[in-house]
Amino acid sequence: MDFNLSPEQQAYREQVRAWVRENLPRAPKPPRRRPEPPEKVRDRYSTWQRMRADAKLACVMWPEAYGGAGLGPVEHYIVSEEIDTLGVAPTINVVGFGICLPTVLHAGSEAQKRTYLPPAVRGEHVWCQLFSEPGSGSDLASLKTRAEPDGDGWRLSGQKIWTSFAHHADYGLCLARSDPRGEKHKGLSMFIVNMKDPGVTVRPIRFSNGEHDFNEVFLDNVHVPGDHVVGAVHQGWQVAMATLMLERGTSNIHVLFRPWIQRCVTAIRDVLGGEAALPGQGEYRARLARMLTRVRLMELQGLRVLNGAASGGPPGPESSLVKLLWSETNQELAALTLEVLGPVGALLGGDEAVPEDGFFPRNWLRSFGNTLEAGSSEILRNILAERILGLPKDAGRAIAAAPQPPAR
Amino acid sequence: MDFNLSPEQQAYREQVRAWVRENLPRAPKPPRRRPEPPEKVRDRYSTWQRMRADAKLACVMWPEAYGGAGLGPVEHYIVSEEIDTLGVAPTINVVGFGICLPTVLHAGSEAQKRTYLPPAVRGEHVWCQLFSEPGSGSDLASLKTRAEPDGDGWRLSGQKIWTSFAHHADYGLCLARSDPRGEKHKGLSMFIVNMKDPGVTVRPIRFSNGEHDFNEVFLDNVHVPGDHVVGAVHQGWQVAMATLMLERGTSNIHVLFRPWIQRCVTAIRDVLGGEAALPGQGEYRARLARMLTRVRLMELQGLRVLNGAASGGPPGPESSLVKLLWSETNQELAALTLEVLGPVGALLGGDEAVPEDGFFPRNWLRSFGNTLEAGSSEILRNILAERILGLPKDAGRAIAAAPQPPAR
Amino acid sequence: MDLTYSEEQQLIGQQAREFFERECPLERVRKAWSDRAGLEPAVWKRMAELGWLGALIPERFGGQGLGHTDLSRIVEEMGRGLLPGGYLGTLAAARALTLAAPEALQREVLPSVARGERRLALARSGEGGRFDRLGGRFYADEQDDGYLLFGEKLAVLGLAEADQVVVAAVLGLPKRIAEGLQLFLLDADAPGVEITPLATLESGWQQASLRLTGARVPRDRHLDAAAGNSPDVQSPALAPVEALLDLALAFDALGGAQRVMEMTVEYAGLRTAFGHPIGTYQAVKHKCADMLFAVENLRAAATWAAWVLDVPPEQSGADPALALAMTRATAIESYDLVIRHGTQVHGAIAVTEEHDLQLFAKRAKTLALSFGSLAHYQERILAANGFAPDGR
Amino acid sequence: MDLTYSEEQQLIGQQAREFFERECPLERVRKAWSDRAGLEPAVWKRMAELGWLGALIPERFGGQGLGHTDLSRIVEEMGRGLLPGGYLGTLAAARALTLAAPEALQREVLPSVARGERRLALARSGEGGRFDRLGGRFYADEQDDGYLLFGEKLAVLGLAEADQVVVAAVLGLPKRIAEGLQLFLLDADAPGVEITPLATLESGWQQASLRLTGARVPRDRHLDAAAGNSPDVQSPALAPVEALLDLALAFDALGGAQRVMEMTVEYAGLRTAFGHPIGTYQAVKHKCADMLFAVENLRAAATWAAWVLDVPPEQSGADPALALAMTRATAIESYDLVIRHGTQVHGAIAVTEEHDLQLFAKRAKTLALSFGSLAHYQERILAANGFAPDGR
Repeated sequence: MDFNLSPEQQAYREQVRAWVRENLPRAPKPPRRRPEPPEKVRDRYSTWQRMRADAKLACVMWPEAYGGAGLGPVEHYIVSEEIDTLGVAPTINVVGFGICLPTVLHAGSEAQKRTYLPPAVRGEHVWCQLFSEPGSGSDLASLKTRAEPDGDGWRLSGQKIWTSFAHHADYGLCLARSDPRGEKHKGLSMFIVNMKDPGVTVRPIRFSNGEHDFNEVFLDNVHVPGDHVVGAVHQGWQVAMATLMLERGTSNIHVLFRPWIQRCVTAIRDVLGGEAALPGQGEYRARLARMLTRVRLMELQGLRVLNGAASGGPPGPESSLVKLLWSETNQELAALTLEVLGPVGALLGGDEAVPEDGFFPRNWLRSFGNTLEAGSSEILRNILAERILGLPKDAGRAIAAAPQPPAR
Repeated sequence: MDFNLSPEQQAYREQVRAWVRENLPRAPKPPRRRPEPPEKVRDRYSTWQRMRADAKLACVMWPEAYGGAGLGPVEHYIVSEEIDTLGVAPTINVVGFGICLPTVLHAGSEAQKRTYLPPAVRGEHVWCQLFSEPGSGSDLASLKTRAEPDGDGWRLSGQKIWTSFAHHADYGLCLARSDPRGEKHKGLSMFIVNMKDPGVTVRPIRFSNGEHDFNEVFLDNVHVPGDHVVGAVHQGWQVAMATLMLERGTSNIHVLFRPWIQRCVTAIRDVLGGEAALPGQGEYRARLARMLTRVRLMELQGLRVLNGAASGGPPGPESSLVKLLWSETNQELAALTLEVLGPVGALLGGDEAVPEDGFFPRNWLRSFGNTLEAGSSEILRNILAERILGLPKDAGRAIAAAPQPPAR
Repeated sequence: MDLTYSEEQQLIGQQAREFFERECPLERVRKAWSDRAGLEPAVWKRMAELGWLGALIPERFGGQGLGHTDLSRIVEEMGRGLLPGGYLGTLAAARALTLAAPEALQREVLPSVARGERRLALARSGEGGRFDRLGGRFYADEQDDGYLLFGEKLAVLGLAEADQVVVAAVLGLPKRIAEGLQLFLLDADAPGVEITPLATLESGWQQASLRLTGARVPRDRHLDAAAGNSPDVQSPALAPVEALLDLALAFDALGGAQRVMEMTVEYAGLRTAFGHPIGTYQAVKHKCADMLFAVENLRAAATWAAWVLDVPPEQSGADPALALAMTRATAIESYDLVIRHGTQVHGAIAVTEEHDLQLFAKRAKTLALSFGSLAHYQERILAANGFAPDGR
Repeated sequence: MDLTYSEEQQLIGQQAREFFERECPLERVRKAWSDRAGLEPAVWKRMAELGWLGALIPERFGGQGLGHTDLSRIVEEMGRGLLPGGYLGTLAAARALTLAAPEALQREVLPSVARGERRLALARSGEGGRFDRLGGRFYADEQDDGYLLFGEKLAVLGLAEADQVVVAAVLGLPKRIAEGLQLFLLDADAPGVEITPLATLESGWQQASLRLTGARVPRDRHLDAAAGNSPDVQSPALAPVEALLDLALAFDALGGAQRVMEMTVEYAGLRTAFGHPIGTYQAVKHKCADMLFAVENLRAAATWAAWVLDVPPEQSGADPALALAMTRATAIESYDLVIRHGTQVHGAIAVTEEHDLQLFAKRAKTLALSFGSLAHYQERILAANGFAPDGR
């Protein structure tokens, strides 16, 4: 039993930290005005990503031939902790790095890898994931987007939804039905779609807090060349599942929640540490203690996932546990923060007493999505019960592992 | 909108109270030693029931011809509040009065009514309900006890479980499969079984807190005369359902929980009102406030049920709400009480600091049953969602209204 | 015992629902939120014509003289329709005037309120048990010819559109809390009155902050002048006005929660996953059942509380403060549960700006945060049950 | 990083499970409970032979000198098997002796403990943050030739069968709390020592109340004599012994919770209702998932806490008090959830005396009530995160 990193890994961490110390001052500056125009967002992203790539601190698990550093999951985790949590640049390619490009890496042709991976590492391309559809969320395999043979390629038509950062994306990884006779997860293929091609329309979906990450994407007879299929034709589901299994151990999403969680804890401590007694503070304290414990459990389960990935075994139940932990903890903590803030928690601005420019109510609104994105809590509980505990499937339902849209 | 009783009803309440004031001193005395021998239990029950019957304060909703008082649900409720909550006598016929005898009243022949109802009112007979089986709990219609034609009557064989007070019972109301070709709720009949007949064996089931209410009942070729069928042959399910619907509005079970709830609230107030600060008292206070509110909601929903019954309409969703409220509130309050008591809450005796002779941990153990008996919380939520909100049935399941064993 | 609404009350509810659906559907609510404009004046005027602005105002001052249960039928529908604007501010302040103000002042103010020509707000010192700027902190310094009012409150419902505001202030002693609050009527545009509109989660309620820096109030606008100017005398209007507001907020929650539940149940019956409507899965089905449980409990509490306020205490046998505390606590918890479950059943669509559910989520959270916390009501419940305050 | 058990640790766990299943199956546990007899002496003796009674005792005193993680493999299985008797009392008291007692006293006591010939218990002043009789309240009055001990504690684990008891008492000042606790070794049959067995929810742990009415302790049985007899000096053994007990109680919970989960999942797969195994219904299925969530979280916390105790603080980078507080809080909440859901899934059968689940329910509740409440650990978590105590 050893929860510490090895001396080599600790040395790597120090190396990363040294790079951050030196380069953070040269990083692109956060916007003065919000909302930041899209081209500025893209600029900041590309600049910072290029700096990381030049230092071999981007996509460190990928082979060096494709722009990575050929390192392992622990180094990837260290980089997530030391760089991703800084919030320097917008995370507009998080889905690309988390799902799309790993799919190319694991299932793509050599030509696809050489074409797409290196520029993405350098921040030149942004990717999005065209999986979910209006009628196919948790039950992804019921998707309806059609891919019809067209000369040496395909024509894609259909509607995708919950596509994070499609408004920034150069490429989309699209799951579509290539064999109309195939049912559910049979007869699907995985395509690389050029998002600038004719027939691709992106419509923004705003969160209830006004932020814009998600989009609808309409595909209207979009031509896709034959060599843009990833993996074998009609094997798209298997391609998606295999990637998902491989990547599950290295998502480190929970690490990205640390800054948000810390802001909430600090705000709560500021109020509860005040002079005046607050009605209900005893209950708030109990709930906060529970949340602090949950945060620790999230980190511990994250380490168990990492340990599994580092030892090369198949991912265990821990990744589902980590998902439940970060989503439910962040959601509950966001709500608790508002309760502790009291009347000022309902304000977005207009008074100097409003903390952090209304961050906390906006964070609370956004947190509703946590238990829905990247696998709803209900689907995760089914997975835990069926795959880990071996309970029978729901009556009348064949559960399928749905690749889920990622979290912020 | 008027939550008060009418002047006549209030006058009736005063009349009942006057009777209680006069007669309580003459009521049988509680036992000095526990456990009380069964014949003493029976004695106390019969004496008190006879006193009530003589004063026309038992089964007040039944017609006078059968020993009742021909009054309405409000008067029945008043009697429950003023007499049943006193805890004078053991409630060994609560199932008889709640389910079995109403079934005879609503579906029985005139001869059956004249034979069985009046002596039960006077406390001469105790009844039990032979419905649940080891393999048929929530899914009652899957029951397996067989009734085979035998001359002018029937022979019953099978095993029943969760039979409250079978060890005191003279008669049992038994649901059995009279038509072997009938599936689920078809082909069942309702029988009156003489519990003293050959072939009837009663085996006690003890609660985890040592109390004994429940029993298993084995029926081994028990002969039942033909005129002991209640309602039409093969129509047992309909007979059970009709009774259940009629009685749902007048069970008043929640009223019986008042004394238990009050003991818990008092114990909590005693501790929290003490000099010393208790770690967690802020959270305990919040939870208690929630429980006090739930208790009030339970009473209000009880009044809504009563109002519906009094106006003769079909029972609405309120009776399921009342069940959820009393069961979950009593269970949570029992657990909260132990937490507030702290280390002394884990003790059953051996020290003078143990409050009320270990009542609170025993009450906590017993309360686990609350969300299972008389309709499990899961079944009740299905009922609310399907019958009230109109949601579709569970995939692959046809829900059936299961008559449930009653609570203490 | 009769736990049903009278025929008249049923009609009021039906009329209110139809009116709000027609005159202020959710698209208009959205527009009011984005413009921060409150309710359209024409709709306000029509509400006046229907008698709703004078619902509780005595008939001799142009009102309807209705009871709390009657009124609740209208407010429940406002919650269902998320009606924007400061109706509740006008309602509460007019009630304070009715209960405490001298006849002349009532005659001056109330008829124009009932006609929809004057809007009011109410700013309390110590709302929700907090005696800081968040809960309100006002005091009145006596002068020869009246009072000078000082103090501030972060958020006051309806203040951004109010013509006048009733302020509950401590007499004379800036440090004093709780007891001895008396009421004063101020013009919104008077010197020393500073009103700053706020950007709020629920952008319809026209909330603004109030800062008083020596605002002058003549004696005839001191509502409780007759009660004496001792700092120990509490305005007799305060408790009933607080109860009225608690009741109204609870019915607003009931109407909203009921609608969200209906939306969710409908969706659960239509949306399919894995070949079945999602409502067939118990994870969804039981969430719907819990929503029903929450809504029906709130309905039971709220209708009871309205009745408690409509009859004398000796007749109800209930402590109005306890009834309202339980009702508001239930409203906060029930609406919160309905929003959480409703969102989870709907899935990601419910978290988007274009979906109506998030409008209700914002209103529900404001109801939970802005007018007394759950903890505040819980402490009141314990106090009414014989518990000492949690002071240790 | 390596979050797996060593081969040796895996073997210990396997051996312990087999041993307890063979030597003390649940039927024997039931008998021990009804007879209030604790563990059979023969089994105790065999545990000594396996080295488990001296697990943490240094080898030079006949022990094994194992670490906390090694030990945890045994204790987890004790929880799984509901092992009766005062093992934890002996473990904790022997640890206190090992960490604080003079060499001579260790030599006298520890070897016989490791051989299974001597049983111990530990009675603390202020257990679980309560400084009343429920938490323990002892003080030591200095005399020429030693100390007189006074005070009482309601429930002490293993005391009913202990030969000796280690008492943590305040030096000199009966009213003093918290700081300056020092340790004393007392014979259970000494004059002034009153031990009264208790009827408990969990009847295996041999709990008894301890009352000291001037029990005499010679100087050489004052464990912390070397540390000085100032009332401000706290025995250095106390924090690690408290941590050890917290850890052991958490692993007891883990073993029990894991077993209840397994029983429940098996039942959910076999029992049918409405034509399907009940495990196909999400109401049941998601309860099982939540049980797994609870158990795996407890496992994550407990294995981490054991490691934190096994390495120096500068290596773990963690505050042991925080790690243990989080672990015990998780243990209390996880075991409680597993019991509640397990019972609900099993149905009425689980509430009967003949079903094994209720045995675990009783142990779980005792773990939650008797050795520091959830609230106590929550306050410790907040304190370690920079929060002032909840004193207002």
